[in-house]
Parts: sequence; structure tokens; C-alpha cells
Amino acid sequence: MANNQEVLVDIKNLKQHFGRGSHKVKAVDGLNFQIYRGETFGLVGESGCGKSTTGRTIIRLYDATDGEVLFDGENVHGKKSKADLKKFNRKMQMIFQDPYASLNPRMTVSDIIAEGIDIHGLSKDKKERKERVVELLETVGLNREHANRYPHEFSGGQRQRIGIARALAVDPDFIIADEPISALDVSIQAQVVNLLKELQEEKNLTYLFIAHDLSMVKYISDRIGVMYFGKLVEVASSDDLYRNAFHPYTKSLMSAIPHPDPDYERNRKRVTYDLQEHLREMDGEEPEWREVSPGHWVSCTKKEFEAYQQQLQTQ
Amino acid sequence: MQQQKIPKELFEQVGGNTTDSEKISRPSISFWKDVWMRFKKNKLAMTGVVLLVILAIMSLVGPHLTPYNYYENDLMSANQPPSGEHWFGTDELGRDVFTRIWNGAQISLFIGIAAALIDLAIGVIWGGLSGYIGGRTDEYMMRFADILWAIPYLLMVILLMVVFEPGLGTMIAAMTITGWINMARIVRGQVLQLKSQEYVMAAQTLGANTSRIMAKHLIPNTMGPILITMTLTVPNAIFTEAFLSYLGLGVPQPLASWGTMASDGVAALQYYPWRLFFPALFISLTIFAFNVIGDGLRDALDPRLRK
Amino acid sequence: MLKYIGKRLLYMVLTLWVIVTVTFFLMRAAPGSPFSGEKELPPAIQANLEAYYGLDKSLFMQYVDYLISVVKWDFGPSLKYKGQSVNDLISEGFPVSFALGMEAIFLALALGVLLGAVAALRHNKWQDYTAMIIAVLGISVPSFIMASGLQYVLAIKWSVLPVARWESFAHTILPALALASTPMAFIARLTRSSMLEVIGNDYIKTAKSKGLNSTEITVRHTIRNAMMPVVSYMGPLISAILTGSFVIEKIFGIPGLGMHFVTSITNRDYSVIMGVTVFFSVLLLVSILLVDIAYSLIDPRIKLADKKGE
Amino acid sequence: MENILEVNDLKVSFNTFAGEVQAVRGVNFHVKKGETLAIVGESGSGKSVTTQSIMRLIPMPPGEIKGGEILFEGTDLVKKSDKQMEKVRGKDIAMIFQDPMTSLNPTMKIGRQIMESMIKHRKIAKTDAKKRAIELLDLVGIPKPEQRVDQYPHEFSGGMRQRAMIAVALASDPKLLIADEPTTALDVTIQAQILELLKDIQKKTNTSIIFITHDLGVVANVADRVAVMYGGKIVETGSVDEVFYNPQHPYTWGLLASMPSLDAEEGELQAIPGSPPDLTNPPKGDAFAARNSYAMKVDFEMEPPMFKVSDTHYAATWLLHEDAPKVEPPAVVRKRIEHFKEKAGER
Repeated sequence: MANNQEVLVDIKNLKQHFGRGSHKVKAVDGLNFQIYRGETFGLVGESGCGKSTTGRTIIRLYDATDGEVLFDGENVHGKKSKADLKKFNRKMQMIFQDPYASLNPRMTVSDIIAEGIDIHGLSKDKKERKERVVELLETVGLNREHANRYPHEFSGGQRQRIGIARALAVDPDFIIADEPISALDVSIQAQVVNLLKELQEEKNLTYLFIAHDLSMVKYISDRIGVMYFGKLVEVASSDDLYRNAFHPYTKSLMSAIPHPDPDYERNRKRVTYDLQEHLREMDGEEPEWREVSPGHWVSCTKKEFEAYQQQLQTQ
Repeated sequence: MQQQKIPKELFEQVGGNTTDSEKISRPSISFWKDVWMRFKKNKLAMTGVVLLVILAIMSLVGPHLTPYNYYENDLMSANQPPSGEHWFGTDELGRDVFTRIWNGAQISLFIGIAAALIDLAIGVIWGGLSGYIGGRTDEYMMRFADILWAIPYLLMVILLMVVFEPGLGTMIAAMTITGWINMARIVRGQVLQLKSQEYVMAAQTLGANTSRIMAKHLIPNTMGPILITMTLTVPNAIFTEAFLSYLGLGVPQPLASWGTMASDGVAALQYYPWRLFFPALFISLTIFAFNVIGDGLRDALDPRLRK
Repeated sequence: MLKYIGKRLLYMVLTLWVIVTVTFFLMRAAPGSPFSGEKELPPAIQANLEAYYGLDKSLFMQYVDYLISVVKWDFGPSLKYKGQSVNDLISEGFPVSFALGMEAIFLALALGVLLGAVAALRHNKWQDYTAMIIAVLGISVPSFIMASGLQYVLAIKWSVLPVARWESFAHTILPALALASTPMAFIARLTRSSMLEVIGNDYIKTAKSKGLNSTEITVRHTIRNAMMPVVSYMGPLISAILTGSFVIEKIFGIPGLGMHFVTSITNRDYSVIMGVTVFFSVLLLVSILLVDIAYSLIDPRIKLADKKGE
Repeated sequence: MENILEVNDLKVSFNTFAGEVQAVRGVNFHVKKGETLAIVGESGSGKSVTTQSIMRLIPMPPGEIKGGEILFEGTDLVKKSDKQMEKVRGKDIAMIFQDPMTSLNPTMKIGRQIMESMIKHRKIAKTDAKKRAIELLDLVGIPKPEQRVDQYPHEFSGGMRQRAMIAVALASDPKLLIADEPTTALDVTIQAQILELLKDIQKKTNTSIIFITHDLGVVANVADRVAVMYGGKIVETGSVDEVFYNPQHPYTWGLLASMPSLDAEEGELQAIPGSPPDLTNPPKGDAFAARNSYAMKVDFEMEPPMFKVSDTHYAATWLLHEDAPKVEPPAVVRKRIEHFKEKAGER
């Protein structure tokens, strides 16, 4: 679906290694993917697979070990002037996972939301600043009365909405949402997801949505990338991925999600993934990034690639 | 289940009232106000505050309440027990102990507070920079601090006092030469921890520069531990002063510090026990007050205890 | 583990070098000659004396000489007591100080842990308040005042224990108590807060859900985990006991190393001050290293961290 | 089947700075032999407090059981002394906690932690206990149990620790196992393994399980019966099919509608608006009323009683009152109800 669309973020061979020598952790190890303008790209994987590190490296919270992040054709990493960096800071924003740790407990909600406005000088005077804060509060379903309160007075869902308002304050094009709902209760998750969807339509936002909950990711994303130990193993449109997952790890991940449907659960067959066995099957061949069907990429060996195509045809 | 009779009109659909459920009924309280409310409930800590306030006022007012001063000798009335004339008695040179106690309070409190402030200044800068810059710089700065830290504190203070001219300045300098490291370590630990907090990252992604992150995020959130450390540095300095005085390394005569008075009192204990009693009482009360205030602050600031 | 110890030893040597150097130059910078206190000496004798003590060489050479002799564990002669070397003083005084210190450490640990544990287990009850009042008193009263107070009440007024000297076990009780009072108070507070923290942990709930009674939970689950901070306090504890011994030994007239040290301060006996400072520093650094090693042996989690680190 | 546990009108409160928090406000449920009851609810709904009260594990003070009874095999646990409770805990009722990283003692070997309750309750010798601990580790699927038994928790991964925790709970063959969000802290693939393990063990030992979770997917997987909690009360209870395919309470509707379903060409998720109630001063009437788009005047006035839907299915909503207007549940729920009718037709 997205092939004829404009690429907004282009990630090329992105690497993020921590530590030195034998302590080295290859948190992100050679990622390649594009995010198109206006879409939501979901990034899933289990804890420790490097998905959060990926998000943080893209927005330059960490300096990349290697590779490029092209935003609108310009590399975010490498030597940059302060003005250039500030420009990126307005275009690219982040929503964080922990509704408790992501808001400074010593600041009022209005100061938290206005932080971007203050840094980039986006309001002429106090009055305009205040109006803007109220407007943002209302955008995320809170109101004027909440402005002078402190974070600890809010519930998790409300805090997460404050975090969204903070990101929106600088009018970004691209938002990285790092597990924004995983710390929230089910009934609140939908609130936040709906809010994100509405905002996307209204402001033509592009999202990188990082999560471990596949059902929610499927719901919100146009395309999904599956990460395993610092590498992408499969990228496809979300419907495609659910219908035709090829990589055995993707399959195991999808088969493990419980659904709120007892009949489905009674018949669910779980597939397990064994890396060692998979490596043996690959027989020493390095897997490569191959396009099995249009827009559906899998990291696989030649043999696997052929098998996958066969599988597609027989369907 | 029995069904009660309920008026039909109550079954009119009205829908929920979401704005109500978002309403926060409790009044808005800032962080420090909240800490203060919690602190106020701690009776022991409040006792400490009251004690300190009285001590501070008396250190200013006390010396003027008597017709005596702290340095004038009156050998005719040496070693008198407490009486209407000399409320706390007199020392071996006939000086009024009451007057000297409050002059001593000035000196002891000054030493304590000065030491704490110097520790604060050096410690916050060193620890803050070390933690915030990180990497190699942090490593070298902390190695240096570690080596100083391993030097036995009191031994070093004693050495310095032996060598340099005794006096208030020397004493404070000797105490702070390695004393700041504790503060530096605490600040560094805090900064390291806060640096990885998501709200600091959020500020970074918004393009906040270092000074803004320091001023708005790191320092306000480090204030608690800094305050606690300071309330514990003051009694430690007063303690050290007393200890040095006992070794004969205190402030020179005729200046009165609680430490020198207690030290003289120890020598005269067998015959004139009140001469130890009063300085000992006030040293202990002051250390006590600071300690309970420190404890109270720690409890009031403890995030686990707040809801 | 070995690598860790090696690294620590290296740091220790570095710290010691800093201490020796600082000590040396401080002493040389001190005003007045060490012999100035005595009556005017003829210049020839003065020069002789200075040559004997190596004071005629250049400062740097003196420093090198001193470093070499420290490495050889020779702190030279005392300046005030003719014919006595610093090493003599140490070997004479240290055993006494060691015995006193050990007794005090034992007292501080035993009473401190007991008080702290009682306070934590009876949190917010009268036992807690009593224990903590004792602890706050212990912290608030400087050791020399505590010592004098104990001496005055128990020895002079009531005569239940000897006033001073170092003869029988009865003579050790008061000084050991006075020496232990402050660290004991610290340990009590440390134990209490650490136990309260452990009691709030999930695994205590697990233990309770197994049906263990409170004694079993305390003995098997709480104490061991709560002791970790206490073990790491051992370093500061030894340091507190050591410096505390200066005043305590003086008050009770105990012929230990601390007493010699205090006397040498009053006499400005620089070689003794230097020697004893270096000796105390070595003692402290070694015991802190031992404490850290012991700590890593007690806590299974630390072993893993080391394995990873190697 | 007989009831192994019966909880009647349980009320639990906590005294805090802000006042009395009525965490559990009159809860009734039962557990039968060999079945799994899932208690679902969001944080603050009182589900953990309820189950910890059964074990009498809530710290008192600030907690307090204000009323009600907890009948375990006919005897009231609320009335038992602490000493008597020790004989119940671990032996008759055992518990698995949410966070496997913190619920095992870091300085005690795994084996000893498993052996503890055996030695305490069954008075068996240490060597036998160790043998049994190895067997248990094997049962919960830990490879090389002979070696693992002498290791410390930090040497285990998160999933392994939760398995070890299950072994701890099973040590004395409890009749009732309470699992308090045992998979929330784990990754989905590990979660699936743990759920399978629990079901497997239940089959082998016929243990009753109370399973607490906020994840409806997990509920659908493990539960025989379900109790939905909101604001310190149970708002709906029934068999898993009844609650998932014929839900009656608007809160249950809301929960089901706010989750994306797999197959459906879904439109907008229907979020439950607003935030959960503050239980320091619980709202008058139905606690859910403020967030309920189907709310009627009566919901703001009176607490709804439990209305009977079937012999096994009850829901506390005025919508079930005979005078209440008929309302259309959300589309997702309607689809589920159709499915329920089809199933009933097949039977």
C-alpha cells in the first residue's frame, strides 16, 4: 500500500553497540527500514530485543555506532550545528513508556507541556503560552483546571496524555511512541490509542509505534517490523503479517498472544521458536533481507526464501 | 435476589459524566509543600526544629542576658556551681559559663554550617559535573575522589590541625578538605540516576540545553538528598570540633567553643561535674536536633511513603 | 575475583602513597624545629642532631629516604623519647589497642544489631521508640563525653568498675562501652532501616505465604539480607573505633597506640605522628579491603557481577 | 462439585494519609474443587487485595478486614489466629506473585526455598525434601534440576524464576493456588509457557486456582469461571463463555470493546472514557456510573444488586432490572452475543 508514498524516515544499516571489548552488547545490529509519511510503523519484539534502543537512537538520544537515519533526506546523526539539531527536535518527538518517570515531579503540568514552547520560543508572551497550554490540554482530553497541578495528582492514563501534549507542543511531523500503553490498564489503553489515531488524522503525523503487545500494534499500525536480538527478521503490512507470517520467530510470537476469546483460546496451537535449531537448519548460510512478496520482507536463506514463495503460491 | 420497588423515572437514561471522573477533588499541593506537611507530622523532627531555633536565637541573645562576657577572668569566683548569680556556674578562671555557652554556640554552629556550605558548594559542582558529563571525565574525577575518600578523615584533620596555626579557619578548612567527597558522591549518584529518567530524555528530545536540564530537571530533583546530607554534615562537624578540642587542637583561648569547654570540663570532672555537664548537654542537643531533622526529612522525602 | 583484588591493592598502594607524601610534606612544613621545645642547644649539637635525623639533606632526598624506609616498614626513631623507635611504640601499644578495639567492635555489632532488629520487628511500638532513643543518644553524645560520663557515674560515684588503667577484664568494660557507643548507635539505625526495607520486599511475602512463622521469617529471610548494609559499614566502623580510641585511651589511661599518638601530638613528636598515621592508614585500608572481600563472599549476587566483570 | 472456598461480603480497607481507602467493598464469590476462577480488573479494582486477604497477607495496619467471611473448606479464615493461619498458608493455600524478580529471596538457594514449606508442613527429612524439590523443578520444566536446585535466583532468567516460584507454591500440594498476575511481568512467549504449565499441573493435581489478571486474553485462556471487579466490587460473574459471549455489565462490555480483536475488520476501538473512581470516597450508587454511557438516573442513586442471568451467571447492573429500557450493547459485544446464541443452538 505504501510503495508510492514519500519516505519520511529512512534507516540505513543502523547500529547501536554499548560497552567495549568483551562487554560489548549489540543492542541494535544493522537495521534497514523506511517509514512513510503519514503512516504508523509498528516495531515489535520481546524485552531486550533492542526496539526501545532503536527508537532512542533514531531521535539521537544515543549516538549511533554506525549507519544513518535520514529524516526528510537529511541525516540526523553525524556532526550537526546546534541550530540544525534544534530543527530536528521540533520535527521529531517522543512519547515515553513510564507515565510516572516521564514527567518531572517538581514541575507543574503547564510547565511540563510548555517546555518545548519555552525552548523554541514559540509564544510571544505569557498569555499566549497559557492559551497554547490550555489548547493542548483540551486536545488530549484534559482541561484548564489541570494546568497548575503536579504530575503525582494524575492517574497513569492522564499522565500519558500529558506526555502526548508535551510532544505535540512543538508541532512535530514524526512521533516515536516507545511502548506508550504497556504500563496502562486495558480500559485506558484504548483511550490513548484512539487519541493517537485521532491526532494522526488531524495533524498528518507519522508514528513509529514500539510495543510488545502484538494485538494493539496490529490495530494501530499500517506496517509492522518484528525485531529479534537487535535485528529485524520480518517487515510487512500488518494484515499481511497476520495472514502470512513467514519467519519462524514471527510465527511463534504471534501464536503466543492470548485473545479475549475462549473458543479461540481452546484451539490455539502454540508454535515454539528455537534459535539453535533454526541456525542448524540454515546450515551456516547467512540469512539475507529478501522481499518474499511486494512489501513483505523476511530475513531468510535462499532455501527458506524459495519455500516461502512456494507457500504463497499454494495458498 | 429480591427486587425492590424503584420509581420508574429513575430508569431514564442519562449517560455517564466523564468530566466528573477526571476531576481531581484534592487541592493542588506542590512537592515541597507536601514534604513539609509530612515533616510537620513527625513529632521528633519538629522537636529538633524547635530546639535548633531556640539554640540559634539564644546564641545571639544569650551573651547579652548576663553582665559578664566570655573572656574576662575573675579568679575570685572560679569554679562556682550554678547559682542565681552564675546560672551555669563559672570555670577555673571564673568566667561565666552561661555567657560562654552562648558564645560557644555561635562558634560551634558557625563551624558546622560553614563546613556544610563549603562541602555543598564543592560537592555539588564536582559530583554534578562528574555525573552529568559521564564517560572518561567521570571516571577520572571519581578515581580522584576515591583516593581522597580512602584517606582516614579524622587522621587527616588531626594532621592538618597539628601543622597549621590553630583557629576557626584552619579547622573549617581541615574538615572540608576531604569532607566534600561524601556530598559529591551523593550528587553524582543522583545525577546518574536522574539522567536516565524519561523526563530528562523528554527534555533532551525537545532540544533543551545542558544548563536548562541542570536547572529545571536535575538540581530540583537532587535537592532532597542534598538537604539530608547537609543536615548530617553539620552535626558531624560539631562532633569533629569537639573531638579536636579534646586533643588540644581546638580554637585557641580565650575563644569559647563547646568543644574546648567540654574538654576542660572533662579535666575537672571529678570536682566540678557541672563544668562538663553544660557544654556536653548543648553539644548533644544540637547533634540530636540535626540528626532527627535529617531523619524526618528522609522520611518526608521518601518516595515510597507517598501516594 | 583475583583481578578485582589486584585492582583494589593497586588503589590501596596509590592511596597510601598519597597519604605518606602528604604526611611527609605537612610535617616538614610545620613551623619550628622539632627540638625547639627544649632549652637552647649549641649550634654544633643542633647540627649533629639534624644530621642524625637526616634533616640536613635536601627536602627531596629526605622524602625519598622516608619513602624507602616506609616500604621497609621502618618509621625511624622518636624525636622526643631518646632511644625509642616508632616501631617500638607500635609493637608495644598496638596489641593493647587491638584488644580494646576488638572488644568494642564486638559490643557495637552485638548491641547495635540487637537494638536495630528489635526496633524493626516492633516497628512503631514502644520497643522501636526506646531502641531509637538509645541510638539517637549514642549518636548525639561525643565519645569523650560518654567516656567521662560513664567514668564519673559508674567508677567515681558508684565505684562498681575501676576508674582507669589496663589490668583486668573489668578494666576493659568501661572503655570498650564508651568506644562502642557511637558506632553501636549507627549500626542500630542501619539495621533497623535495612530490616524495614527487607520486610517490605516481595520475598518476605512469599515466605509468609509458605506458612512460616515470624521467627522463621526473621531468621532465615530477613536478617541475612538485612545484614548486607551492616557488613559494608564494617569499614567505617573500624575507622570510627580506631580514631575513637585516641580519646578513650587517654581518658582511661590505657597504654595503647592511640594514647601514644595523642601524646605525640601534644609533644609535636613528628616522626611518631607520621609513623602512626601511616600505620593506621595501612591498617584501615587493609581492613576495608578485607571487609569488601567478605561482603562479596556473603552476597551471592556480587560473585556473579565479578564473573561477568572478568 | 463442592466449593473449596467461599467468600461472603468481604470488606477490606486501608487507612492512609488521605483517609480510609475502601479497597474491597463487599465481595462474594466461590471456587470449586479443581476449577480455575479468574478475577479480572484494572489496577485499584481490589482484586489483589481480595486474594491477599484470603491468605491474610495484607499488612495490618494499615489494612483491615472490616467484615465478611472467608470460608475455606467450611471454616472461616477471618476468625483464625495468626498461629492457625500459618498452618493454612503454604499447606492448603499457596500463592504465586507477579514479579518473579523480587518474590524469591536473593540470598537463598532455590532448592532451600522450595524445601522450606515441605519441611515446615509435612515434617519430612531434609534429604527427602531435596529429592522432592528436584522432582518439582523437573515438573515445572526446569532443565538439569539436580544442578539448578543449588543455584541462587539471580542465576535464573525471568521465566525460569516464575517456574521456580510455581515449584515453591506446589511444594506442599496445596488445595488452592492463588496466582496474582503471574505472567504480567513476562514476555508473551514466556507467558504462554507459564499458562500451559499451570493448566498442565492443574490437570495432574486437581488443584483449584484463583487467577488474577487484567488481561482478558489470559482469562480466556485459563479460566473456567470469571469474576469481573470494578471499584472494589464484583460487577459480573459467570462461566468463561457466559462472560465473554453473553456479557451483561456495561463495564464488561467496555473492556471487551476496548480491545482490538483479531479477525474483525475493526473500526474505532471503543475506549471507556474517564478514570477509575477514587476509593477514599467511593461514589454513591454504581461506581462505574460516571464512565458509563448507558447510565440511568438510578445508577447515580443506588448501588445495583446482583441480578441473576442464569444459574451460574450474575451481573450487578440496573440494566437488568425489569423497568430498565432495553439498550444495544456495542457492536463487538453484539457479535459475541450472536456467537453465544449459535453455540447454545448447537447444544
